[in-house]
Amino acid sequence: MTDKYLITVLPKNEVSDPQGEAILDSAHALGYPEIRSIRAGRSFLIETDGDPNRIAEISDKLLANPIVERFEVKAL
Amino acid sequence: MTDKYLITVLPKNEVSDPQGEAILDSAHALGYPEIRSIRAGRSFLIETDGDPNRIAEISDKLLANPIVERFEVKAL
Amino acid sequence: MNATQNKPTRAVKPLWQELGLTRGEYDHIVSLLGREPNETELGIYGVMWSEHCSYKNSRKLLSGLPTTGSHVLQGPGENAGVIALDENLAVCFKIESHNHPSAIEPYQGAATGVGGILRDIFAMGARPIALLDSLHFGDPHERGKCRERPGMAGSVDPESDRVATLVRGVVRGIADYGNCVGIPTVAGETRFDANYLGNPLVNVMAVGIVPRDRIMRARASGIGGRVLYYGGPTGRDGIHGATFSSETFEEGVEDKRSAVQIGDPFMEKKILEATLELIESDAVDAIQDMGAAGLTCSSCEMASRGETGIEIDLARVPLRAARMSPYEIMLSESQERMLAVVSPEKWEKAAAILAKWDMKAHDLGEIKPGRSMVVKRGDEICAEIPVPSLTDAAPLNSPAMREPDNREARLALHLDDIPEPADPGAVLLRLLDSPELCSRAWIWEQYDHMVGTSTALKTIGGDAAVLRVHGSEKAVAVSVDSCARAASLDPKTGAMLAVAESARNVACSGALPVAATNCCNFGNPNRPEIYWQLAQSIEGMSEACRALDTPITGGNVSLYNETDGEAISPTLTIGMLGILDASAHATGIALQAGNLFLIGSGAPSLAASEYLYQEHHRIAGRPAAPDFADERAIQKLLLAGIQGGLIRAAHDVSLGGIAVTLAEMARAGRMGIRVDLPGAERTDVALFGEGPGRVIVVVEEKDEEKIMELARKFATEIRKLGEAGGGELVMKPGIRIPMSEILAAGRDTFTKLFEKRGSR
Amino acid sequence: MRFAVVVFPGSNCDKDCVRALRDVMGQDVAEVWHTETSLSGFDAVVLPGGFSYGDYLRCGAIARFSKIMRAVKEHADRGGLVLGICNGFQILVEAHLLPGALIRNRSLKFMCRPVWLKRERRDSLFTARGEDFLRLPIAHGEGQYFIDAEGYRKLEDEGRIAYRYEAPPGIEQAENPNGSVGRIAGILNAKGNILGMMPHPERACEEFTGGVTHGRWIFESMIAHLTGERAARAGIAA
Ligand SMILES: Nc1ncnc2c1ncn2[C@@H]1O[C@H](COP(=O)(O)OP(=O)(O)O)[C@@H](O)[C@H]1O
Ligand SMILES: [Mg+2]
Repeated sequence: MTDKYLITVLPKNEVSDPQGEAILDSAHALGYPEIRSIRAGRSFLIETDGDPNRIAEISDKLLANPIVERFEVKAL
Repeated sequence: MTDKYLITVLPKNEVSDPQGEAILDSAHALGYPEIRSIRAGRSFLIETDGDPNRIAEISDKLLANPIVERFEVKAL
Repeated sequence: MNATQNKPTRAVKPLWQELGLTRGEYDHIVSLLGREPNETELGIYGVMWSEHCSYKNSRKLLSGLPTTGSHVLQGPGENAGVIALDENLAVCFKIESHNHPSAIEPYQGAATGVGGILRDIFAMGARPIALLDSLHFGDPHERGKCRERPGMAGSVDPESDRVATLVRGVVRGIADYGNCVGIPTVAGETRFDANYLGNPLVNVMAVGIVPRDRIMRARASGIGGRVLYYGGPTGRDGIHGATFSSETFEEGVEDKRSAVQIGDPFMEKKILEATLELIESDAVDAIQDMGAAGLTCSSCEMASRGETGIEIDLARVPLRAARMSPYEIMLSESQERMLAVVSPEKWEKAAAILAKWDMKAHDLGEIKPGRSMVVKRGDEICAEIPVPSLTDAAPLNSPAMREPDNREARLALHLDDIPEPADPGAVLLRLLDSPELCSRAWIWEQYDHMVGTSTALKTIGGDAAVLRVHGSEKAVAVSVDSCARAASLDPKTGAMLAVAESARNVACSGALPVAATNCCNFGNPNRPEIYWQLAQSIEGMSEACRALDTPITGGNVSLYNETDGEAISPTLTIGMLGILDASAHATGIALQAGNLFLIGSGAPSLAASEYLYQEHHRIAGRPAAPDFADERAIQKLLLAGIQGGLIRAAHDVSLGGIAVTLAEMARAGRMGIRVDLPGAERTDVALFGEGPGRVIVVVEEKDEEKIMELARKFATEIRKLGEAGGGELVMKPGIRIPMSEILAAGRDTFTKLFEKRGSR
Repeated sequence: MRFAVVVFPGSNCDKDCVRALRDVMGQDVAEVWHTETSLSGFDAVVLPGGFSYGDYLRCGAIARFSKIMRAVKEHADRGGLVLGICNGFQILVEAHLLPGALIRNRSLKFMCRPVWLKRERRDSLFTARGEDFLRLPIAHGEGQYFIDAEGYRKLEDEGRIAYRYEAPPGIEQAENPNGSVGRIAGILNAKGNILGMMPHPERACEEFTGGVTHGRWIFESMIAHLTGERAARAGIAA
């Protein structure tokens, strides 16, 4: 059986995110002043035949950089 | 009121995704043969005070490139 | 909130100790202030009296360096050194380390290292034109620790994987940052040795061009001047290890940890352009970047150099994080921030320039009479310190030094113990394929080395990179070198060799070496052996720079590079600057049609050689010191030969000896070679022996007499080795290899070692 | 001829383009800041390389909303020449002035090196001068040109592929440096007055920087076309 997972990787709260800040600036310039903050991260869509627990494992090992990022796994 | 949204941007199916492929290779090499496919994209965590509809609008306009990417907005 | 009230009952060291101060230093602070310092004040002393800001352990040693000369416009003491290029323009350059941050987070560590050194350059009013990187990593094959070479794909060896992760992260960090800002990374060095496993070295050098009449200095002048802050906001990035404020403690342990510094190259590009515009339009009186120790160091050094006082209000500092304490704001190492002094009537002009670049001008305070640094937050006074007590009164240590006991044994090398190679050709191919000597194109192709259209394409991958200077006839040449293998045996000689080699490299590209910058990477100076290494290295550098007339105009010291009591080898990185009379003289290493000559009186030796290390797994022998008179003769010969159009290509004989040098020339020129090497008692010495004082040049047949004459004129040796051409590399004695094999050797070494596809 | 080189925050090949056009090609060149709203008076517009807005988000994604981009479109609608180099190409694509998209290199690495290109059109406004094979530097991390099959067919049918990565016979070259569909290095719009290309002609206008001077051919073609046009206009006027 093949399962699908969405892994979302975002900069940790205390880590600065210049990319998100720059995108926020341009959102404001584009006429979206109501936006308060943007954090920019990465996402991965994974299909696996195996143990779902191993998805968190591989996210930690391969997808996110634990020093600056946190991640979340969601079954789809 | 401030609302939070998670926007997930992923490459369309027909678009090549070298990064996803490369991560798949190393997942296999690292001992995760059960992984079938990986698609690599981006994610944005947005806080807004305004109309939630405008989140889809800005995603379409700015955050994703509809030629090669699709996106999904999720309220948190 | 009262900072002491909620102090948790944990077994903490006293604050001063966590800040790296000694008991004696703490007592001295109390006597300087006439009272106990508060937390913020102590934090300020802690960073200002750290090695990084005060050079307390190295200052005495460094004071002996030659720092003046006919070209020098600015020696050490400012953000970077400045050298006269021509009547109107000057060259600004400096090297800096980012070792520790790169060890923790290689990508961001290296990226922010690039950002920091670029800010030093443009804070002087110079437009950066080039970057160089000197990188040292652990042995990717982990000789000694794991016998087997890890498999190419999906290696699971954690140690060797660590090196690959570091290499990938560091190179990508430098690339992404430098490329985005648009400064070409044009040269560097990449070395591997087991002793750098826990402590990789990332030294980055930047070079810029500034009109001589617009050199900016970081000294506050003009009482009443406004203190202008611009650039990125201040966050908790890189705050000094210890955090104590009960305010932050309440937020939980997670948030207290100092965050990794994150680079923002786009912001850097904006502050670069804005800073140059501010200076060009004469809107600012002084500029200083906020580097290590951020706001503390920049404000206090500005006031110190200008002999003024300064008052700033932390409530006006733009913050990235909520509820930051004064301590955190003062010590934050958030990147891409600048501090300037602006006279009030120019404020609007400065603000308008910043607005053009989508930045705000933050007015933090004022330059005051007297010598006091006052830090307020609104009406509350957070710190009040006499400026000289932070700078001039900073401690000056003379740690004990001792020569290591086992040194003589390592210096001994008995050639009788070393079997001669049966197949020198196979040795050559192995050397060319080794991480130490393989092609570095995998690295420099990730760097935009051409942006700016100043780089002489033919000098990329050669001894030194040449950059023309728009608006001048002249051009500059730059090279970074460290001779750490030799220095591990004899630090003083190693330092001299590094200076001599970098100068020779620059001369090979057609330039006169004129000045140098340096980065001292060492272990813990409180260990007598380490301090001895530092003293020896600086002495060697001093002697060599004096002899070669290349004064030191700046540099950086990185100490405590050790893990579990294992220090790195003493590693002195020299960044050399040379000047060419005309950019047309830029010379590369690629073989051209003509005959090959060996110039210089240096003699080959196996001491500390690559061959000895790779083939016989030994680092031993007594490395020979350079003969500086001969080095200068070689330089003169190279310059005269290149300027006279006689020398068509030149390459310094370095790691791997003549055999590797010739192979590199052949590889770059995609052309064969046929030579007879000077006889030696042993073929391995003749082929792979190393040592200073040797350069290979290519001269056309018709110019042979002229080059011989030049050698006689400058009194150095010259001998014809053979000729260029053909499809084979033939070196007598012992080597005959088809060019196809030479071209393939070492081409993919880095790809195989480091390209685990798909890693983050 | 009068050239505009548009400068966005984060552009970093703007000065290189100015120098190539002014000092090497002898043209009249002005830098135009991204907040300007008009390009009238210019014969040709260059969108230079670099990292506009840091290339945060996607290359060119933010720059395409700049005020100047409306003027660029108007200039093109009037028949003026537009050349987008590297990041300039990415901006044109994001702004839908050219079709397709530019995504991350297949190798996942930034790549800076001279490569060989083959000219696919000899009669376009940008390619009329020079020879069939050119050696120009590339320097990009996201230069893989993507377009769907139908779009690709259309480009081919309409002769809008200006350059492909291809070496002259007898020279070795990794076939496709970034994995582009059809090895595409540069494309034209339907009218033929907009060229977007990943390689940098401005870096190969002098031997010192480029080893060869093939980059001049592109600028020479543009200048020749504009000169011819001006002469024609003068002829009509007379
Ligand atoms: N990290 C690096 N970044 C850029 N260029 C590098 C790097 N490492 C090595 N190089 C380049 O590779 C070439 C060979 O380096 P190296 O073996 O140290 O040269 P040499 O022994 O002549 O000093 C030089 O042109 C050098 O500039
Ligand atoms: Mg060399």
